[in-house]
Amino acid sequence: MLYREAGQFKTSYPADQAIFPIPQDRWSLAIVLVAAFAVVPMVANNYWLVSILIPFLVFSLAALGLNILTGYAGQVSLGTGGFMAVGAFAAYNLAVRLPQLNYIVDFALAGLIAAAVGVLFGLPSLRIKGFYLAVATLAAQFFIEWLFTRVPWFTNYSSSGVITAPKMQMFGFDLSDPVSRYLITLCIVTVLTLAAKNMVRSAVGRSWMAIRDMDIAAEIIGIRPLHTKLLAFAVSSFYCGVAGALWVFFYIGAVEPQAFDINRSFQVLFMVIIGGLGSVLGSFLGAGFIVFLPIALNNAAALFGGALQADTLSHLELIIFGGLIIFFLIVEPLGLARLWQIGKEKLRLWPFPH
Amino acid sequence: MADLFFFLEVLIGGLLSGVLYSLVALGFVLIYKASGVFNFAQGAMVLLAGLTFVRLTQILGSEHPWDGMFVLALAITFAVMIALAFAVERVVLRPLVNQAQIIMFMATIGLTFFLEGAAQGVWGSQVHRLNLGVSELPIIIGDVLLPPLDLVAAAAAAAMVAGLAVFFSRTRIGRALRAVADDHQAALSVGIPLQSIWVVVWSVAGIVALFAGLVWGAKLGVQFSLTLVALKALPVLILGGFTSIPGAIIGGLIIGASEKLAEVFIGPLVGGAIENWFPYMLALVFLLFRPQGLFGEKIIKRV
Amino acid sequence: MTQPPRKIGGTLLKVDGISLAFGGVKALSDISFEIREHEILAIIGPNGAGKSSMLNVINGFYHPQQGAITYKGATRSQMRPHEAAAQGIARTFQNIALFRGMSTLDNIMTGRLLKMKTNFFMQALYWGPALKEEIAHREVVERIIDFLEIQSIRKTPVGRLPYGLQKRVELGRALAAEPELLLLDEPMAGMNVEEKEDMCRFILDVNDEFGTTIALIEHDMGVVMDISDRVVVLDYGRKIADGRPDQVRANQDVIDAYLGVGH
Amino acid sequence: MADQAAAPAPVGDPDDTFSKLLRRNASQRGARPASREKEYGIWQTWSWAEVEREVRALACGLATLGLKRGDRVAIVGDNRPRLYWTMVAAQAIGGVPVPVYQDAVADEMKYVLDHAEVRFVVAEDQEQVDKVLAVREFCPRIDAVVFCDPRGMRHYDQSFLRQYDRMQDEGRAYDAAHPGFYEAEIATGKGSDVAIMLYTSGTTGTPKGCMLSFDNLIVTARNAAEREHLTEAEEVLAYLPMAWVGDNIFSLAQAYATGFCVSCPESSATVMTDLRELGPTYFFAPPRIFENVLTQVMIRMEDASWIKRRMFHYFMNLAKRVGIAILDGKPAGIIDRLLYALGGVLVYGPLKNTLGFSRIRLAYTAGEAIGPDIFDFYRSLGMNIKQLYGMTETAVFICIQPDGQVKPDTVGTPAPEVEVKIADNGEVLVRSPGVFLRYYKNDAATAEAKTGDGWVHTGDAGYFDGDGHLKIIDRAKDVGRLTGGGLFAPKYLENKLKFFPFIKEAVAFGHGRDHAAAFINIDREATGNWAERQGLAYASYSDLAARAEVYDQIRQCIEKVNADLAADPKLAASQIRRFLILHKELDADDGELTRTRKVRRSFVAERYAKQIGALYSNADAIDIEAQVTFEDGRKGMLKAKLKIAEAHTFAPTDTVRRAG
Repeated sequence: MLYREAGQFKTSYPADQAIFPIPQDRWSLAIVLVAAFAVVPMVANNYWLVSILIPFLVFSLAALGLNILTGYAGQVSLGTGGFMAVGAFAAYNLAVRLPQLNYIVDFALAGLIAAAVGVLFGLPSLRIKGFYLAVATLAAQFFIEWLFTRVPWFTNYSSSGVITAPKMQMFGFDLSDPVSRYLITLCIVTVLTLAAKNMVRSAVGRSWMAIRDMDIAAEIIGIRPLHTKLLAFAVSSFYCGVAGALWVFFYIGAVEPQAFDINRSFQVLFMVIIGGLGSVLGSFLGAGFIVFLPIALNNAAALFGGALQADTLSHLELIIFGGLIIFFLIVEPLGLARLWQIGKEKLRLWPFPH
Repeated sequence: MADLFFFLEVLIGGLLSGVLYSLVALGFVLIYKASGVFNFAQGAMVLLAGLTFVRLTQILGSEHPWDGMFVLALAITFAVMIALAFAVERVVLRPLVNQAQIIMFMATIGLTFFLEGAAQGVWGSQVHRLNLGVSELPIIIGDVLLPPLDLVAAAAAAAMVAGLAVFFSRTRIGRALRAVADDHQAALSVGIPLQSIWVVVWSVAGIVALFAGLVWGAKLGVQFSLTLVALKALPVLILGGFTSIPGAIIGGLIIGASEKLAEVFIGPLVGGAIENWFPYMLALVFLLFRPQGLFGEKIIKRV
Repeated sequence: MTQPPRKIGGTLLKVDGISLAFGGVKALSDISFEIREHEILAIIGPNGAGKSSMLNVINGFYHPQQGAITYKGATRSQMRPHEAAAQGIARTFQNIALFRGMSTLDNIMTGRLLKMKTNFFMQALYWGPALKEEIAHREVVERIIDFLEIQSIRKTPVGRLPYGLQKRVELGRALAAEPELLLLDEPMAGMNVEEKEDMCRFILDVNDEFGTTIALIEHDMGVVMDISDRVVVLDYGRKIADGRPDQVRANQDVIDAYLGVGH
Repeated sequence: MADQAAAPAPVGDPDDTFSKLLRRNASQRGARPASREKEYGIWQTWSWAEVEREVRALACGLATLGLKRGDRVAIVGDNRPRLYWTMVAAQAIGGVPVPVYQDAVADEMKYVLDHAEVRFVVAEDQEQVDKVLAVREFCPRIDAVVFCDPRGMRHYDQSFLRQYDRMQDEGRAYDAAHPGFYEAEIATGKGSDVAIMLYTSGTTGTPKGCMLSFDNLIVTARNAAEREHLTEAEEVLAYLPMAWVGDNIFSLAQAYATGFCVSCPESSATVMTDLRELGPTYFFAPPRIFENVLTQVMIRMEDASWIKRRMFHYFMNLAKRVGIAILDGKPAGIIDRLLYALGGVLVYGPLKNTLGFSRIRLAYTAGEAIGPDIFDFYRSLGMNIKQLYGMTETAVFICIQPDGQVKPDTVGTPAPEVEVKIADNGEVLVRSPGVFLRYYKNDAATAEAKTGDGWVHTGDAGYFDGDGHLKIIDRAKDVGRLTGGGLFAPKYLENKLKFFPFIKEAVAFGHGRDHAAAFINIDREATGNWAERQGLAYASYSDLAARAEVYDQIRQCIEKVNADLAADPKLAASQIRRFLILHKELDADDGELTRTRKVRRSFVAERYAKQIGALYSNADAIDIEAQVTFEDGRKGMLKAKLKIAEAHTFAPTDTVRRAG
């Protein structure tokens, strides 16, 4: 309905292959970016920034990472929490042990370390597939969690086993206030999202999808399966690792390894599934859904049931959460991104139904 | 000598808990075989069954194990698990039929949350002691101490497996189940509705869960952590194969034994508490050499 | 139109004493034949004769227990499929093996992957050499799309296409690799007459315009006799004939195999 | 610029040929797009400067083939920039392009190539080359055949075959070796030269090669462009046959005169998609295309949810009520305007967008009468679609509906510099700068079509209404007179009747009679559906056709037509008094229709003489016994009683413009 595509023809391949070939979409994205970078910092209060928007961004990044692996390359992973932990602990140790490094460098290195660990645990993917691989990635999850819990070096011998992010400073500025934290997170997420989008629409993305859709045919047309899968593990773990680093530096400030337990892995997997496998946008939609839903449920419950006990409330939340997930999967197994796409198609074809 | 006895004690203890892993893994295998669904809610079902039963005994006023009310509670819980199977088939599986496996898997995670919330919401989240009337005095053979509960559980589990074997080979529905596992189309063509097959496997899985809930509940107390039993069963699955019943049994024993041995003999060297990840690593390393699992057939790639 | 004979050259690929078994089951026993440059070679035979297995051996998907394959003068016994692809062997499949989640364009673009050299970081930037390369390959792929007359489905996800078009896209993906040897596994199976005619035309055009050597498996004898330069006949994993179409048609073993005599 | 143009131009503009216009465009707007073609997935674009280079190389290439001034060059293929350039290139060095319908079968092509004495053929692809090769032995004058697409041409070793690109390369070399050649050739060309030969089939006889000069094309094209305020910013999709005069005017003459860009679709299968992508601002389509699009719209809307359907119909009704007034700048209520604006957001805008019409500033339709409902549908959406009247012999433009004064049943007022007069027999005569030079090798036909002082016989009968708009009523030879002296235009009546969905075919009678009468064929589907909704049971088509309720419906239609006619002083006398509904559909298999579904009037009159007699008697029914051909090919006799009904007629009035 809002689209006016007649006359928006492409005279070159770069224009035809743009991320958003339709100008209306480009404008919408520009509006979203302006809102995120300029309007939000002005109007949002600390609660919104710290408790909603920053975790939303961090989760989006983690979901994006997992989506690259699972949605694009077709390798199911339940080790996301573990890879996030690697990123978080690596960034912490880099910051503590090499304080002269810029934090951006810390995060990049943390991501690379996570990527290396990801590659290591991705090795079995050459021989095993599907749920076997999924369960195998749990090995990474449990092992990493155990390692950071049991080996005190990683927590810099913190007695409680908790790591605490040092005060955030960059180029001599104090960046520990919520707005700065939000903006840095937003910048990093934006840049990495663009990079992810670029990857999935170029050769590397096509080789991932080829492996996902039909690995044998992919191999026969010349794609090296191990190389391609490991690259997916590396990129995915890099994203998850950076997300973990952002988590500890910008979101919580202090974490213990259990913050990245198997439930975290499932949480991110939910985001990817609910948001939509194989969709960059879906990662954000899914993260939004999973981050906002409990908050919404909480607030809704607070409205109705002042009388309810806290644990009854949390059980109710679980029930509703579980029920909603099943409901969503039934309504649209391909996720929110698919719903979005259908809606967009409808708008493009409006007033016709198809 | 003491070392050997200690080793044996650990080994036997591991094998005994391995039997229980096998049981839970069996629940997974049944459902996976018949419907291709990786049922992550198996752990939540154990919790639900355990909690329901223990609370019912309290409400009905069972005074000691195996009195009338105890049996009644058992019967009601049994019925609850079967009702659950019907509900799951109707509400979750049927609308999702023909969806990708990962979607089904996610749905069972949703189901996990739902069941955990429901079980605790209805029955409360306190820890309940469960007495099955088994003596707590260890039985001593030679220098090896054996907890009687484990022995009973192992025996019962063995009986259960035997029962299932009979069920699968001797009953019409059992044979149908095997047919489904081999070939959906074939099963449909001999006129067995897929829906009823799902109800049956989920009921059987529910009963297995009830049994596991009783045994684990008696060991650890009936509480939330029962859901973690599911995580114990997963390495068993990759070791034994998702579709192999003998694989689940043997795999359970291997995992149970090696986990305990590793914890006791390797754990202290590296900081302990390795039983969480050791079975996974074991299974993983095993898979690298034999991707088709313990009992799987060699896969011929087809184009 | 008078067509000058195509220049059929020397041996491009030589299959020498290949035997392949799965467990105890023999799929191929002691098969030898050769594929010559620029020719269209048909491999025919009853169901289960081992035709697909033969192609799978040639492109490195199956590893024969005995025998060797000489391709462009180099003899090898074991090769991974992606290595075969890198050496210029492309193929299509009996059961369509397209990447269902991708569009026609992207599917054919995957055929270019071997030729894409910019590294992954450049691709993440989608800028400079990466963009240039992407566009250069898009141009090649667009010419293939044009060649196969599938412009109207360029951006349609292949899962939504009718069978005949999927086959055509699959051929496009194989062509995108600019192969020297193209293996086609029943390219016309399940097609109606019109689609078969189109596919025949494309196969002949590929052979003619690009000089690509083609080895194909086909059941439709009319098609085989029409388009192939030579025919190899397999039956129960053995080669029973090898020669020009008219020779093969007259061969008694071949007639028996097809009529089911003697088994 | 343009001082090399040494030859004095006979008309005002020094740029009196296409190659001179090209030179002007290349220097004035060199960077602006001139040609586009959807190829390899994107719209490949050439600027005016690039086109000039292409044309120059082509012209020199043609010269290397030995093309001399006056030689004919046949152009065969779909709309492709290269073929348009070839036309201009040939013209630049004095060649005369002869575009041939791309779907012509070999025989038709043979006639044209032979009759036009073509020396060179430029063909799009192998398919067209094969056709040319098939007829070449009958056309010995053909010296060379140039093909654009080398696909499949590898083994064609005939020495007279040239590849387009090679020819261009040779042309470039020739150009380098002969500096000034191209410029001199351009300078030699002048506006009065023959620019093109277009073969028109006419309704009868063999095709005639209509020769048009540069002045014919350029002056006419420019005049129309000025009247319609066309600019260099227009977007045009060239999708109608290049051999048709309209395409030459819209896609070449007007483009070169005003400097706008012409785009060619990827293939005939993708025209609708390409149309949508391109979003032309200036668009021509024959009525049947507009009709098909409307039908598609209605069918697609059928599947929409009821909310959407309700909304759609609500706004379409609103548009019907006020849309045309708003488009024509006439007063409309403020509420209506607001609602119409809302409709623009919800329905009209998106609808036009999905059809590819959202940027259309000016659309024409011509060729035959367009149904008023169809016409109004597009106009009510705010699309400025207008009818025009023209023919090959006048370089298209004779009359155009003026903006703001669009009357569905007229073709508007004469275009600039066009004189129109009505002959005594009612035939429309035209004199304009576009009037053709002559038919090639057919002076008899030329003399028949054109008077010595330049008036062209259009062959159409018509008259001017009170506002000076030309109304075309029929072919002149078909127009008759009632005994009372009133005009009787059967096709006009029949068309008006056929615009009603219930009426499939109509045959009107009245020449030499005292009143008009008609046979009606009901539309099987539309009437059948209506009957079902009315709960009317019927056994067969004949049964349905005989029902009193159906007769009532048809009577209402006829009376609407009569009311309409009453408003027209010239035609008021030809209101239909009596009619009957035929028991069977007129059928090409029975010889009653031509294969293109036109009524064979004389055959019908002969075969149904009894029924016609009854129409002009007092009988209220007639028994018939007719031979019919069944679908399986058997013939059989059908006996029935046909009712004859009377329709109300109206006193002539001038106030009612349109019925309903």
